[in-house]
Amino acid sequence: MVTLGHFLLLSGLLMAIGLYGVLTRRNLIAVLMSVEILLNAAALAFASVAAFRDPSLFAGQVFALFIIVVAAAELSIGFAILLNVYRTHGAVTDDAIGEMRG
Amino acid sequence: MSYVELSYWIPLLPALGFVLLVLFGRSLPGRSSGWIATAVMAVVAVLSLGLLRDVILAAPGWDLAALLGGNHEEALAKAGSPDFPFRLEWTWLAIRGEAGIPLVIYIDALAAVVTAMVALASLFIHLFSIGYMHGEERYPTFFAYLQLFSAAMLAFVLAGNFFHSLLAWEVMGLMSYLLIGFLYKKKTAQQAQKKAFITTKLADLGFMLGLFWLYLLIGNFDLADLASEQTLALIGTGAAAAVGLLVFVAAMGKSAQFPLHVWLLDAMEGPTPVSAMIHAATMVAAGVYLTGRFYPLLLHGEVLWVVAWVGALTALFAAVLAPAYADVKKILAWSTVSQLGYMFLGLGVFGWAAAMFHLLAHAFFKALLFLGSGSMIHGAKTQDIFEMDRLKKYMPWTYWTFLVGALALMGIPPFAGFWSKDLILHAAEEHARFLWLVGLTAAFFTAFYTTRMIVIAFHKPAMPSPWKAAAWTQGAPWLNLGPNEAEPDPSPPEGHRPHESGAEMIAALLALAVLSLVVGFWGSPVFGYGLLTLVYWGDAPELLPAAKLMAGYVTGTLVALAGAGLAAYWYTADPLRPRAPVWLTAALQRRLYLDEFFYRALGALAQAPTYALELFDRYVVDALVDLVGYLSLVASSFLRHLQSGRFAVYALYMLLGALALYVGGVR
Amino acid sequence: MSQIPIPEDRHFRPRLLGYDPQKSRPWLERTVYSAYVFVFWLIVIGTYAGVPALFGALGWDSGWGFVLMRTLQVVLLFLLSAVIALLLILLLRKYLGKVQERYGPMHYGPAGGIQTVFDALKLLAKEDFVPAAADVLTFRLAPAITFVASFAMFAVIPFASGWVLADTNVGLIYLIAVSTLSAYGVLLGGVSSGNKWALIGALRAGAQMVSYEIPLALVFLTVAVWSGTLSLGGIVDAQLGLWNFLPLALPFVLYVIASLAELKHIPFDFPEAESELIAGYNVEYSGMSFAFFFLAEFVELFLLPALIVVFFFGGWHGPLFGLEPGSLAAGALESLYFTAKTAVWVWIFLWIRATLPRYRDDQLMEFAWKAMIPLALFGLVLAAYLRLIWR
Amino acid sequence: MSLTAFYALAAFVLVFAILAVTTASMVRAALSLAITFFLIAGLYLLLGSPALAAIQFMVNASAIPIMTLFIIMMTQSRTSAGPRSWQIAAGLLAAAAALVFFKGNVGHGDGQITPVSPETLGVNLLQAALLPFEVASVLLLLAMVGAIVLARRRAG
Repeated sequence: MVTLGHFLLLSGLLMAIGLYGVLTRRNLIAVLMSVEILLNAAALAFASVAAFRDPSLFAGQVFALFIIVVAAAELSIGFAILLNVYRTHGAVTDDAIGEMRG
Repeated sequence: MSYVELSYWIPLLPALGFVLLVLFGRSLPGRSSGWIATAVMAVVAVLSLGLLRDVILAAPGWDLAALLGGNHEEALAKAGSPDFPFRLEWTWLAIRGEAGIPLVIYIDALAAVVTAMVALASLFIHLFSIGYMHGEERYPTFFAYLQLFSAAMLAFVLAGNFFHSLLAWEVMGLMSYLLIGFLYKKKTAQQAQKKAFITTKLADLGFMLGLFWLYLLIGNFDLADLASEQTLALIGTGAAAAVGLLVFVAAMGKSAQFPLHVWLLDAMEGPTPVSAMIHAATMVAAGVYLTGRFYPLLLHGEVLWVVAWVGALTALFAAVLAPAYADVKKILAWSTVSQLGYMFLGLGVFGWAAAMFHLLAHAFFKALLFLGSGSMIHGAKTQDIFEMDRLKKYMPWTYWTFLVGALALMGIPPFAGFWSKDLILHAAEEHARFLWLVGLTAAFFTAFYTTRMIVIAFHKPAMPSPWKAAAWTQGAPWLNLGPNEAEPDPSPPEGHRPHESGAEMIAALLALAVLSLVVGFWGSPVFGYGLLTLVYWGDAPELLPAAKLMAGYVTGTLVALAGAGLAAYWYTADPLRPRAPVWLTAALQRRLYLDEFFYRALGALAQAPTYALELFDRYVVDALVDLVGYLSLVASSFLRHLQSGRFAVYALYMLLGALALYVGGVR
Repeated sequence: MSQIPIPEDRHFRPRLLGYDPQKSRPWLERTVYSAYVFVFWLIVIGTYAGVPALFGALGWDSGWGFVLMRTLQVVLLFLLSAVIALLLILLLRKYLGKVQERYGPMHYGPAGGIQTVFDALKLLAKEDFVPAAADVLTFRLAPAITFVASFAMFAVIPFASGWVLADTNVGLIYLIAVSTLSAYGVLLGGVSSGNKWALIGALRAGAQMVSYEIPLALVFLTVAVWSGTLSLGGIVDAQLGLWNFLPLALPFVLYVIASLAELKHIPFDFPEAESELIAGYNVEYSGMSFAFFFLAEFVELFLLPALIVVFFFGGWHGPLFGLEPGSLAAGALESLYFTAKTAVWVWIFLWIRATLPRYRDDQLMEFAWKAMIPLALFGLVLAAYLRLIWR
Repeated sequence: MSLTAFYALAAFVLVFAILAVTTASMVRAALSLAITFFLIAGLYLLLGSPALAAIQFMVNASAIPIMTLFIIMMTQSRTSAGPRSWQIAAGLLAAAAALVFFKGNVGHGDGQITPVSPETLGVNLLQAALLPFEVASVLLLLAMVGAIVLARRRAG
């Protein structure tokens, strides 16, 4: 029988993978992709909790929906910024934009 | 449908006209925007005359035959319409189903009469402007402004709710600002519009305070409530007097009473029809009208004496100053201040109906005079009476109509000003003998400067203007402060021949001349004080004994004739008389240095606290800011090493922060 | 046709069925098309009526048996798509030939009727070549994704009442999702080829498909709002009284235009603009991989008109002549109506392809964003409003 | 059966997610990301929410990877440089930390799932969650405008 624990564990693993990607990727596009995985892990957690524990309100489902929306918005802006980074720096790696240090 | 039911269209139509002209005025060809605005005002005039007819039919105590027959008791006893005074009410600003502040149109005889006056005067000013403003760059805008100005005044007059009055009053203030600065490229016009706006706004504070105080006392803004006995009993004498005084301050600002008259002369920077509008139909009349409406409150305490003294002083002060001016519009402006002083004097000495009568009469003859001066300026291309060249010869129509207005202003029978001014003087004689003398002196000076203006402008050939020459050459310090004398108006081009104005301008002048005559008769004893009987709000006007009446008439006429005769005698011989010393001329032209005094005194008053505040700002506020900056500098010298520029490192910090929160128990 | 003189070809010898190209035989062409359509029809009946009946009779209609049944149906649908591709390619070539005043294929089979079969055989026999610069995995995957994306639409297409693989209540959303998917194949194919032309073609194709996806999805939503359901069967049922193309005239027109763009058909055929891009994103493909791109394109040439019919022309609706609804005969007749209506739209698409010139790239995008999307939004609001006041 | 389906899906989800964050080729990483999201759509189906699955399919599995592919093509970044050693360490640490947050208890609780029809979800979205819905639409509009403004080539 599938339980909430299964889904939460999967979500946590996805989150771990996403975090790993955010920290290890050097291409900023890949970093954004990892952020996507993080967001999806969160959405999955919301949706599964909603499905198992909150049958009346659907708030979790709606939340998952909004996470998807926010992800789309975030990504479009992120990519637009990366495009500008590419135009100004010639690359989209963390080395290229590491000039803001204290 | 009666005109009463249509009355809300009276302010609404010009407002709609304003919207129309603002939106589409630019795309209308030629003078059509002016004609549209005039047509709107014509409709409004018809509506307001119809309203007046309805009111005459409905008002109690109005029976022409009986009045002519002299049986006042019978005339007053005759019952009018039970609905009178008429009242139209709309729900407005209702909050959660409560009544809120209703939109009320309140039509008693006074409102109807003043509405008709405003509509008619405004109509003729519109008509005159069609020709006068021709060729102006913002022609449609001008008419749009005129429309809204008229709309605001009409709304103010018809308002049965003081909150609603306040709104209209403020719109009027705005429109006066916009119209005075209509020729906004002139620096002087900009200064004048600011001055007018700030002065009247300052005074408006009194209106607002009085109004809100009144609201605290009686719980609504309704006009009808104000007049009732219970209300007055409820308020108490002291509070009533205070409220009345506050409102009177607002009226002083709007109606240019000493010492808040300072804006009016500068307001001459607006185009001449604007001056006519402000001086005759709208702005300044509003103050008198408002005071008239608050009269029940003014009857308490000694407020009326304040009103009377302010009015009398203003009347005299302005009339004395006027002869020192060469600019025809400024002379007329002083005459307006003076005549408004008369109205307040009338109000102050219990001559309520007389003051209202004078308001009406003055509106027509002052509109006539201003439009006449506009015609003169248009034809002669100058505002300086010394530079006008025998205008009687070139502009006969303007001359004769202007003369009618001038005779009315001087108070020569049988013109309007005679009947109304005389009633005020009668009231003054009865209640305040000294003020009566002041009024008579003012009447003398009025006749004097009016005659001087006519003689020099219409009868004498052009000559170099002595005032203008002084302004250009002396460069005295007193010339640099105020806006107006610093840059005298340009002289007419070399060899310019004055010419008569266009047909519609003449038509407006003629109509106003006829009205100046008619209105006077309507309020005269010849017709049984018909107008006064109609508008009177309390007991019947006391009919003066014939002997006393005649004595007053003869005195007034003789004083006026004396002033006129002296002026005619002097100025026909030598336009530059009397050769006053420079300091006197300067003092008179600088309006007795009142403007400068206000400027300096108020400026000093306002600046004094700012020095203290500046010190506080420099040594307390700035020091704190500097401290914060220094602290953050110190802190950042350590923290800046955390900023590595590597994206992944930041992400790691974030994660460690989240972990710390988790470990710390935030879940 | 008979007026056009055929140039004499001395070296040519007709080899099959003794066909004489000098003779024009329109009836023969029609017979060939009819044969294809008949096969098509048979497969449809077999898929939607035969297989379930068979499994029902065997008692295998639950559990793994159900999975097996669906698998069999999908296999049959794959066969169906092959038939569709064979027929439509032939039709396209013939029809373009006629419009351009020449003969299309005519030497193999009756009236050239099995020319496309030989073409397919040729493609199968060709070497499947992978360029050295290509990313092999994605290069291989791209045509498969393209085909699957097109093919997956079959799952929700109702051929007759109840004749649908998945009459799901999210049918429309599924369609939007799947049609987005086909952009993947194109993009991946172009990117992984390691060829500049392919990359540019893929960028253009991707941009175009993504842009026209939006009005398409908006029209889907309009139809959903109008019909009050997301299920395709429900949409067809809702048109019983009035076909949607009348009340939804504006979305209908927009849908036709957007479909043309989704198909990458003239006048929107930039991704493959031969004269500029030497065929665009699929330039490096050959053999079977290319065949899949081709197959996908022609399956879509059938499916998008089919969706027009479902959304705007009453789907399978038509006079049943007293047949009992739900019976096999009624289903067969309904699927025939559906096919006939779809055929008309396929013909219109071919007609457009034969007559119009090509747009310019920036004009195309401007048209999508500045005309199509606002109009589609307007249509959506209008439909919602009309529905509020009418129903 | 649903447990089987879950394990199969979960295994593939994890495999492709790991591929998405480790593959050097960006195109392949994007593809893996897309597949991960497809499979998550499958998980939503298991959770009884076909509407969420369809939207996941439509937005996360289709639109977002396509956008990613676009940006990969436009910035010509075909491959990503490998991580530095300290990054790997940090990443592993982070992954471990994330698991602390989500220490799910497998096999705990009942398996009662309430399916949510698209209609219910839609009605709830437009009634209970109307304000967030509107805010989200404004957010999307802003994102669109922002993306256009940011990505536009400035004159000169």
